[in-house]
Amino acid sequence: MSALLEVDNVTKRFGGLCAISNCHVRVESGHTHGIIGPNGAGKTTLFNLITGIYKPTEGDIRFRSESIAGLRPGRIAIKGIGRTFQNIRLLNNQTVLDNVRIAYDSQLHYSALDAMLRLPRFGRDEKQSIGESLELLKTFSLADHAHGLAGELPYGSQRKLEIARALALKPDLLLLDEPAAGMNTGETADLTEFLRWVKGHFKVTLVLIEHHMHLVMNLCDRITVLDFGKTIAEGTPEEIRANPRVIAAYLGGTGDED
Amino acid sequence: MKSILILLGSLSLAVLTGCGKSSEPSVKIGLNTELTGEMPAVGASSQNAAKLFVEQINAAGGIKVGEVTLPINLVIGDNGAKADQAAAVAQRLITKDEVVAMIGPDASVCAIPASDIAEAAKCVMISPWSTNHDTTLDPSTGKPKEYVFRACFTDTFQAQVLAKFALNNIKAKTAAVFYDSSSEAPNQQAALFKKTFENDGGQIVSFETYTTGDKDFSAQLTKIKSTNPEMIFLPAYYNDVPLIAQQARSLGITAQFVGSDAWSSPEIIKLGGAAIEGSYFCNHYSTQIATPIAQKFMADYKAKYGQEPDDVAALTYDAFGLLVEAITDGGSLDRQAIRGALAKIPKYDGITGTMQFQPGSGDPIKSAVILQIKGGEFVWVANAQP
Amino acid sequence: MLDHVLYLAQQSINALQQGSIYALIALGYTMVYGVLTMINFAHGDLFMLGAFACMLLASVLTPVLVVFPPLLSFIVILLLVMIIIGVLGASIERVAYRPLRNAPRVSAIITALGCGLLIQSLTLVIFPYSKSMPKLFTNTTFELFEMPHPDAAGASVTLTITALQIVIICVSLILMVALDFLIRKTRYGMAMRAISFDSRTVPLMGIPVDRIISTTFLIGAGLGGAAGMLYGLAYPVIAPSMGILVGWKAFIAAVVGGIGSIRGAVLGGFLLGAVEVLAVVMFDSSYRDLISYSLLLLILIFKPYGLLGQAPNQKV
Amino acid sequence: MSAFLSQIARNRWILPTLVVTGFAVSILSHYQPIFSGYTQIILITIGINIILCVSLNLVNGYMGEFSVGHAGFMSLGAYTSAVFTTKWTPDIPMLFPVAVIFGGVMAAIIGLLLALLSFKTRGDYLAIITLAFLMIVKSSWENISYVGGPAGLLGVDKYTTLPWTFFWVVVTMFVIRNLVYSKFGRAIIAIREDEIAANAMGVRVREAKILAFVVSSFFGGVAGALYSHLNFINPKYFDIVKSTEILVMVYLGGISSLGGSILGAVVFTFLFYQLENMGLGYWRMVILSSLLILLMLFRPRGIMGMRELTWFLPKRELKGRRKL
Repeated sequence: MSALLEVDNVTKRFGGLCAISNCHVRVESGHTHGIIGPNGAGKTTLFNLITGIYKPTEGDIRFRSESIAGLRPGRIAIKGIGRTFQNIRLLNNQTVLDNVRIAYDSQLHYSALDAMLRLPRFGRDEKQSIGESLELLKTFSLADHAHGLAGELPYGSQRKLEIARALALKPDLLLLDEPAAGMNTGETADLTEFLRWVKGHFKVTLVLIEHHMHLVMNLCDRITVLDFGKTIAEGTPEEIRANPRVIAAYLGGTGDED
Repeated sequence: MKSILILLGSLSLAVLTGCGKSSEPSVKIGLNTELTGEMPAVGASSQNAAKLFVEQINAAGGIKVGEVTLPINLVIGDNGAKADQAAAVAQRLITKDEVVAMIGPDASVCAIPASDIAEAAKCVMISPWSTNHDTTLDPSTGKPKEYVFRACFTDTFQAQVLAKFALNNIKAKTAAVFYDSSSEAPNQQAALFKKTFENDGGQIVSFETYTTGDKDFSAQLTKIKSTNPEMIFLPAYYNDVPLIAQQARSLGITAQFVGSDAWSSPEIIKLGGAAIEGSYFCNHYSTQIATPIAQKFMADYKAKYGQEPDDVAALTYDAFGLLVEAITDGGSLDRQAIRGALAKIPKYDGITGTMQFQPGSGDPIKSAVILQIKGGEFVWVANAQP
Repeated sequence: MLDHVLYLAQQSINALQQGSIYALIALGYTMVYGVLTMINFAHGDLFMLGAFACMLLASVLTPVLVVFPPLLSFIVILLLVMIIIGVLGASIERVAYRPLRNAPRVSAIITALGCGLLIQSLTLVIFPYSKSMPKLFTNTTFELFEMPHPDAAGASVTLTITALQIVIICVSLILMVALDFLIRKTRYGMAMRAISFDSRTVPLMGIPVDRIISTTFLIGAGLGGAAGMLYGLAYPVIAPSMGILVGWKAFIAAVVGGIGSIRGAVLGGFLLGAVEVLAVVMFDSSYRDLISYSLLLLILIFKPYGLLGQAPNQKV
Repeated sequence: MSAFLSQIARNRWILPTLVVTGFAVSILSHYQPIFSGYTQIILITIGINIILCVSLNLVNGYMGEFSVGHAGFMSLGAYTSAVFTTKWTPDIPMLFPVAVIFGGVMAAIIGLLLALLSFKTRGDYLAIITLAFLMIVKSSWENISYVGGPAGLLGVDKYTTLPWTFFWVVVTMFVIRNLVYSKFGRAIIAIREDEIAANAMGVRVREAKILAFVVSSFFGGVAGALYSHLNFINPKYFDIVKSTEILVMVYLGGISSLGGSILGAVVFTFLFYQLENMGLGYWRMVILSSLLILLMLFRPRGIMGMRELTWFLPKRELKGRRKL
């Protein structure tokens, strides 16, 4: 079977500096894939490339073996790639419900005319979107805050909501940018369980950037290690643990010497 | 909430002060004029003349309507020299304040929309100063409007006068025209002058425009200079002319300036200075060939406001004169009756000369004058009979 | 042939004069935008006040100033005008804009719009009629060149420049160079550039943001006032409404040059002047606005952030 | 008291009742002299201004862009519809509604072009594009002799009546309200709040922006069409000052609030004429502008803020919503 997501020899330059160079990532469908690496290794840049916020300078990105490099971000999201952000990006002045609904809207097919003239289809779809969004919130036990402002949620719930919002797109691939950021060991353990549950319950493939090695090692089937924008290793947790270049990179040695 | 309170406060205040009209028997006459906006000097003159007239009539007891004599109650509306506001003010005067007739607006851009309102409401309107023929003509039918009159000549006549003067007196064979293309009266005056001047054998060597609000005309003037005309026709309002003239002179243009009645405000002399010295323009009357009536008016006006009345003032005064004569002749405050009497006035001796409405039209038959700006005042040069 | 050269030369002098004034005003817009990313819609009316301030000062100070040579008195008045308008601009910022620093940006813009309207209507209440500007010095016309007109006997083709035009062009050039130096070489300039680069982290670096912003308004408005005065002298019939059109045009100039960039504003100003004159030279003058603004629009389409502006750095 | 008010605010029947009675009265006033001509003109002007405000609010409020070109769209609608009724189908009052729609469509087409241009730039640059557009449109009318050039288009029949205005106000409110509370409305709000997050949520940014622009300019054109069949039009009327006026009304009432737009239009128009009525001359603008400044200082988001009249909220959106 072919990979769900292939980042094929991608390079991204900002003016002079090269954030990502000849990067390879291959995510099998159904896996949980970890992306690790020291700060500034270009992990988030990689996510921005996959989700279309940046366009690769060179190389290609394939989702379900169809090239998505250079598509507009909105389109890529609809193709089934959801994401969360390192620093949470909810619509803080909108209600929790609306945050989910806006994502869910991409499933609704009524036209602008249906909306403006309030044709039956419009009402149907809207009701359905509210219903299903509330359902989603229930499964994330956020339902009782549904009509509060997203910005007023506690930090943990905001993280959850961001994931719920991404899942409202009905994605096959979910990109999580440091989901455990700012959590203590206990919370991280819960998160591990939570992510397992998400993976099982929504049948999504997870790709996560994470610093908590413990979480990554527990959760991930495969791991890619980035350093200075290069893939320096890819493999199972065991292989990665044993990989000298990874250790070198983490101990601050220059990772790309050989 | 605070702001909401502020709003409600000002609103209710507006309402209270807005509607508090006393109603002792009187003849309500509306004045719809340009107090604010592009040409406040015009509005001011108009208002001054109106107030002077009403003061004098009321001092003498009022107007004789049938057997009763009633004072005039002057209702003033400011149209801001804008078309839509002119229409709204006309509506207000005619339908809300229920005036027997409306004087003004002065500028064509306001007079045309206001005239539609007056015509529709069957209420007499006399524009003192609007020379544009669309003011009294219904554009869709081409027939004259029934209830709309004016106290001045039309642009068609003015163009003939100016073209003749240019050819015969100034002896100019070539002329340039430079005007504000986004302003009502100047537009028509420019076009008509071009037509008549060329018909009478002159040659228009350049026809340049600017837009309202421009202050730098050097580009167009340089262009005009390169065509080397003997005279330049400037149908522009009093606050543009001085700038054009000064810039033309500093570009070394020596041609003679000729202007339309849009020039005629004392302001032009204040602002223009040396640059417009010696220029000619067409006007509705001259203080120097004034009849006894005019003499008296000028004296009163000067006494009250400390300045010479310009033609807008004189024309407004005449417009009121015409209206009052119509009211006394008709002996009734009914709008229809006033209209009938006004159209029938055989011959009215006004400040701006004798006038008489052409049969079935609101345009009076009256003469124009050519003035020259000399030593800081308007000097009479010639009369032009229709 | 030669007469055509003279014609074009004359037109370029005209363009230079207009352009220098547009540039001076555009500077005010661009500076404020640089530090606050806010469009100061009151700027056009501060410009207008510059002309009125000059008129009043001249009438007040003439008895004092007759003793000086005209050029000196001109400079004195210019400086006074710049100070007055500058202070006014800064105080408007203090009273009307600063309280809205954390409100949505647009409400600051609308407040600016309101301030502009207020200034304009108050001036109208005081000066309902157009005023004529006093002459600060005799405006002699120099005939640089003269030749007989090729196809009209007796007439002549001339190339003229007035003392006023020379003064205006020189003064504005001097001011622009001075400003450019201020921005690039002084601590204030660095701080200002820092703020416009990243307003969030700068306070952490111990830069007194409020003072820098006030200074920016002071300078920007001062330049606007100077422009107004020069404008008033060049076109000596001044009216309270004169700020609207010129203001908006200068704003366009600033954006075409690349809003936020000082040199861009200057470039944009001169470009606008040139384009307007060129449109008249090449086409019927009634097409002037149509052509010049279509051209500017085209420039913006091909260089979306202006000629010298750079795209804002968007953080993800 | 406030309890009573909130009762009124939550009653679902009041709005429909108001609409129906409004229709009835306006139609009646066409045959019976209920209002003086002056009152009628003011009511119609208020109606036109409401349409202008609500439609501009879509772009400047909900989408959070800053367009200053609304007078331009107004003029497009005004001229095209006027040409339609006076030159192509003279003296057929039946076709007035068609003319209005035609005007709107013409404005919408240009709106589409402008929207496409707007993707080239971001934020305040839109202000410039719309500004340049405004000047270009004005100057174009001045140079097209077919529509009377600078002198303006004369002899347009006065078809705009109170019932028609009311009808179009209701249509505008209905359409834009539905749009705002649909996925498209949520999309443009998301774009305003955080374009990148919106992208990640699968919002089709371009489609949403184009839609907002087109609808906004369409109703701008409709307002223009109503204006041109009430007043004499010349290019000068549709200038930057007119655009500013509309902006003031919108922000006075409150961005992204339909109720606010109505309030803004009513308050501004009413004050504008009332102050003229009081013969205040230039003080009129002094008062209005200081009112605007005060309001912005004390309520930076306008009278209504971002809040909405409960009447305008669809039922489904009301469920469980906290009391406003």
